[in-house]
Amino acid sequence: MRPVNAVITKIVDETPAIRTFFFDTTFELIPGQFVMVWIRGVDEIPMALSYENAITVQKVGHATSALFELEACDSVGIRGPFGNGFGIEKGHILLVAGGVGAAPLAPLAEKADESGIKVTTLLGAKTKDELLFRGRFGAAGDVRVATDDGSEGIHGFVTQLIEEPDRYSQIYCCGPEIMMKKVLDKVAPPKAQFSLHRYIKCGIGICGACCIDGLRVCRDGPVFSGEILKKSEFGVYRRNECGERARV
Amino acid sequence: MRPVNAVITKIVDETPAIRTFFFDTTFELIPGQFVMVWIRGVDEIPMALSYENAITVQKVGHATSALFELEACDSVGIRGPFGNGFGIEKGHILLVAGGVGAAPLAPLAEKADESGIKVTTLLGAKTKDELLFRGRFGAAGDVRVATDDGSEGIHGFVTQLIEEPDRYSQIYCCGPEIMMKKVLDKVAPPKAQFSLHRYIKCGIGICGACCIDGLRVCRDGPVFSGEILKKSEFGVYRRNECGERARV
Amino acid sequence: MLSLTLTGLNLKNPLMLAAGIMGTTGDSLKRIALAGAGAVVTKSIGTESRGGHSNPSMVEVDCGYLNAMGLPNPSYKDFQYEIDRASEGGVPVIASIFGGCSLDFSEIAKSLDADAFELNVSCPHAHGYGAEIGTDPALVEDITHAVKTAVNVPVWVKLTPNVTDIKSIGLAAQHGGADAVVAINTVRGMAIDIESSYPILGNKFGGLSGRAIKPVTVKCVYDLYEVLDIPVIGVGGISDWKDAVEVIMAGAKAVQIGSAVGNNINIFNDISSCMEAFLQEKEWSLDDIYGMAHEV
Amino acid sequence: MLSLTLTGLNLKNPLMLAAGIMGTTGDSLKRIALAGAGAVVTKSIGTESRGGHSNPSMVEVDCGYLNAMGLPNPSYKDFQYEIDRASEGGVPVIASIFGGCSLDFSEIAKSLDADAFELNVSCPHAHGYGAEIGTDPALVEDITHAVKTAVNVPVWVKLTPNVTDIKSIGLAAQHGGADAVVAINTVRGMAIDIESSYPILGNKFGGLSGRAIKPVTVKCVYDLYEVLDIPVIGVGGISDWKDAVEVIMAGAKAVQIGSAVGNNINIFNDISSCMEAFLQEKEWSLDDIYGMAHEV
Ligand SMILES: Cc1cc2nc3c(=O)[nH]c(=O)nc-3n(C[C@H](O)[C@H](O)[C@H](O)COP(=O)(O)OP(=O)(O)OC[C@H]3O[C@@H](n4cnc5c(N)ncnc54)[C@H](O)[C@@H]3O)c2cc1C
Ligand SMILES: Cc1cc2nc3c(=O)[nH]c(=O)nc-3n(C[C@H](O)[C@H](O)[C@H](O)COP(=O)(O)OP(=O)(O)OC[C@H]3O[C@@H](n4cnc5c(N)ncnc54)[C@H](O)[C@@H]3O)c2cc1C
Ligand SMILES: Cc1cc2nc3c(=O)[nH]c(=O)nc-3n(C[C@H](O)[C@H](O)[C@H](O)COP(=O)(O)O)c2cc1C
Ligand SMILES: Cc1cc2nc3c(=O)[nH]c(=O)nc-3n(C[C@H](O)[C@H](O)[C@H](O)COP(=O)(O)O)c2cc1C
Ligand code: FES
Ligand code: FES
Repeated sequence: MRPVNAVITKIVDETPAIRTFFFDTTFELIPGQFVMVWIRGVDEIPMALSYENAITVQKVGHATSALFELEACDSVGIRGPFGNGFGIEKGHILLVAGGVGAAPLAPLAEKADESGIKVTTLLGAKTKDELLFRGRFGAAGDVRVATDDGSEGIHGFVTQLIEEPDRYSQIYCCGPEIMMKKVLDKVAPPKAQFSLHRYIKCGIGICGACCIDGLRVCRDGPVFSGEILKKSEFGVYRRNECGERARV
Repeated sequence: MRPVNAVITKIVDETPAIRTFFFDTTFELIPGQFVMVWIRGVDEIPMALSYENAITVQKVGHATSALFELEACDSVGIRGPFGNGFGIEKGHILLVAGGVGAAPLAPLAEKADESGIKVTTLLGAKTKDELLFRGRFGAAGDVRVATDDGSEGIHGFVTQLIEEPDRYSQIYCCGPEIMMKKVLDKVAPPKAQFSLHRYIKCGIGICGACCIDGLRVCRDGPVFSGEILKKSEFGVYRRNECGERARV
Repeated sequence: MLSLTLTGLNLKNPLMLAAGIMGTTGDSLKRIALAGAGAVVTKSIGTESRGGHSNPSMVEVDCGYLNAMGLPNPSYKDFQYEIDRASEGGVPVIASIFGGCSLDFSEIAKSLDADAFELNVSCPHAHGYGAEIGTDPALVEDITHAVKTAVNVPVWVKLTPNVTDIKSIGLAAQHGGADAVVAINTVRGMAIDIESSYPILGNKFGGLSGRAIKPVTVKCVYDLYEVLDIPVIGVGGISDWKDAVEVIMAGAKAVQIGSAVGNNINIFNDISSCMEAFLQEKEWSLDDIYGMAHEV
Repeated sequence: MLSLTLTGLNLKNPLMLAAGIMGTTGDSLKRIALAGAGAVVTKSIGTESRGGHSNPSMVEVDCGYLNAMGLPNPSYKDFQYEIDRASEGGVPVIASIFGGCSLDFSEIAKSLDADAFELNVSCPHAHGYGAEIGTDPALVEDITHAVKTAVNVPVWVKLTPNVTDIKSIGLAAQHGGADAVVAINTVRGMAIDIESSYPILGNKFGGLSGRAIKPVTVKCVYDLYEVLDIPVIGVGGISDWKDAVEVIMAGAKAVQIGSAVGNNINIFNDISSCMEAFLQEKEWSLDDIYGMAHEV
């Protein structure tokens, strides 16, 4: 598919550095799937769908900054949704979200809740103001919070909130790779799903830029079972846009 | 579509110069539609489907001669069916067939008969032996015959057999252009359909080689209503493979 | 709102019939004119009548067509009648012509009365004609110059994409005095029947047209627009209004439509009404979108 | 029954992974090897690490894809590790390499240990690399010769179709000592977003791959087979077993598959089992169909 023209209808400031951009276009979405967002003249970058018609973006570099310059009525080009998305399991599920990693987990929480699945969310951020989608997670179930500076919830990492992980039918995790690696070390790998981050170029499973141990994050992922990640470079190496390996 | 490989399963001698080639491939066919038959290494020529899995060929030149060299188990390439085919009308219909022009009319006779339409056929040929599909037309309704040499039926042209054409709900005609032109002169043009012959190259309505007054025989035809042909070059000019006009 | 002036010709819209499609008879050209085309281009006409290559001369492939018609045509001696018939359609009739040398070209052009000439120096599958000439800048310049000298109507030169550098050929046409270039003719291609191993086309290979080649058209038009002062006319793979807009944005002043006419004789009307609606919604004029991709 | 010897390499089947597809990491190459490929070709590797062009670097178009990755790669200094990993897949690993001159090429080739080298003189969208070299027969011969002198393994030269005469480039490679040529790299193309008039690719233009270009591949392979003594490896638009058979009949000793891997990682197994069934039914060997279209 060519990029679809998506007009921004509304922009919501979620935290000081995170904004949600709503579009006039709705996507049929499995939570965890992503789109390629083309900021014309700048770059095209992967973003999880945080709603069926929105992305939630943390400003980190040139493309995200360019996005932050846009206003309602401006438009971007969108390809997707791509990737597999989370596999939803019945029972009582645990979501572990770090920073903007809450973006793909929020629609998952809502969808699970709607299907009668019990949802508990562990939400982490640097500071109170940066807790993302706290209200959405709260509406879908229990939420427990950790902040790096202790401004809300426990003082420390979200991973410290994980207790008795075996109680949960499935654990879903998205956040910085280091944090996800810690989660993986704490839980039973086959019962956990992680949404990965790798440099995405084509987004459609051809170029191989996003490969982790031969698996394509853009196509076979971005969501992988802990079992697969356990014996992989996950948490050890990442690759930059040249394909060079670097320690996480 | 690319040519489909069609294996010849059976060859039937219909008359001294006309053979039917049956294929292992069945086509969904509106009577009057044609296929492009590729005799590999030789040429590709248009042929009406005389059955849903057969063509009936008169040997007239290099490609038809090459076809006559083929035997069961040999194969040809087939593109199609192409063209519009005859529009079937209820009531009592009249078929006027000259020579190998009987090929597209025979399946029409059978289909009409099956649908409870009354069929009368006027069948013409040079001589008795060359009367094509007499049995098929006979099984579908009345047949009246004309031969140039009087060896069967009336002595003369099949057009002479046309009586009270207004009695028929529709008249279908296929044969040499001169003969079809005579039929057109005898009947009410809006009630008559003619299957035309022009040099066919692409067969799919693009090249324009087969045009008669801007209409494409391969795509808009090969069947045209008498009304359209009345004010056309039909019966006056034909075109050769260069596109040169020549008197019929 | 789609009207324009192209090399001095007034067109009601920028959508023309491409050479070699429904272009052998005056009546078929007239039909296309009446069906909404802004202008029509005839089949390429030569000095002598030709039957072309033996069939199969065209076959559908994935996302396009391969053809090797072999320039069948009744020769210019027989063709004024068809042009006159075509003119009854009320839009400019452009005579596409081909030959083996500049003398052939000017002989034909001098003898025919048409609203413009399109020089086919780009057919990829007629030995000694077309693209064998169109890959040589000096020959292209020479032929263009010869025809320009011979006639008083606009002269367009149709280019082949089957060259290392289409810009140099476009520039040669411009130096020769061309009023416009037309890009592109078909892309060299071939198909083989795996049941028999026979190349499908009677001529063995041919030219690829249709959707498959549109990205090649866009690139060639874009490149030519950058280097030429004369207008570029875009052709190759245009199948709907979006394609037409894309090629115009790439730098085509007008476009031609070939293969896509087969499945939709009414394509000229369809595209022009959709293009109008698009321009209206965007509040753009035809002139605004012309070459627009170069401005970003 | 599909096994063959290609420039001295033993392949279990004639189906290879094309350069630049799943070819940046040793593990992804190994995955394709284990999924049935007869050999795998790495991403093209240069002298320095490159991030490539900015995104969008690939977009789907009608019947194919446009890409302008811009040769992202970690450089040869970082790449032996990946090749070694890839070798665990148990099939030959061919290192695709690129550079700006013959020195670059031989520096890289000398430093890497691979089963063969494929010289990318044909990428249409990296300035100063690839096709800008691959359109010049003298440079192609020179580079081929330099690499042949530097290494003891087979050297293949990958050709661009974006030239007036691919045969002359193939012959240059052969003169330079190439053990095989690979045809074709992508076809120059471009796509424009009509909503904004922006060229879609970050690099503005790129290379067309996928189904759209198969007829071009067939023609190039057919032509090269006619003039070369060394084997031709066919690539471009092969998406199913019929395409593979068609390209082999055109004259390819083996084929490579690129774009089609995206939607079907298992394509190598799928094609080889269907090809075997086809050959069995026809009572043909792989060698029988090799170049078969030239015999009719
Ligand atoms: C599947 C997936 C889903 C994502 N979902 C979200 C989300 O919902 N919200 C959000 O804020 N961020 C998300 N990201 C991360 C987001 O893509 C990057 O933050 C963004 O690309 C940074 O672009 P930049 O130009 O602003 O940064 P840059 O200045 O280019 O670089 C900053 C960092 O961003 C990363 N980056 C840059 N380009 C890409 C690229 N093409 N692919 C992957 N990473 C890149 C690199 O790791 C780089 O180190 C997601 C990433 C992936 C892979
Ligand atoms: C729609 C259509 C349906 C037809 N159905 C039948 C049929 O059922 N049975 C049958 O015997 N014949 C049929 N014909 C006629 C048949 O196509 C020609 O007899 C055949 O092409 C002759 O080929 P040849 O090489 O043997 O003759 P040639 O030696 O090439 O020439 C003899 C004559 O055949 C005609 N011819 C040759 N090539 C073509 C071509 N590509 N297209 C049209 N005419 C051509 C020319 O008028 C030529 O004058 C049909 C023609 C058309 C247009
Ligand atoms: C059947 C056919 C015949 C053609 N004949 C000619 C011709 O005579 N002269 C010419 O310049 N181009 C000829 N062309 C090329 C077209 O004019 C056009 O350049 C090409 O088909 C690409 O456009 P399309 O993709 O819209 O078909 C022919 C193309 C086709 C398909
Ligand atoms: C995403 C992508 C990256 C490519 N990278 C390279 C490359 O690094 N080196 C090279 O020689 N060819 C490269 N190619 C070209 C392919 O190897 C192949 O020649 C071309 O895509 C045609 O084959 P296909 O239609 O099967 O994809 C690349 C193609 C694609 C689609
Ligand atoms: S980004 Fe190209 S394969 Fe994933
Ligand atoms: S034969 Fe080409 S249009 Fe009819």
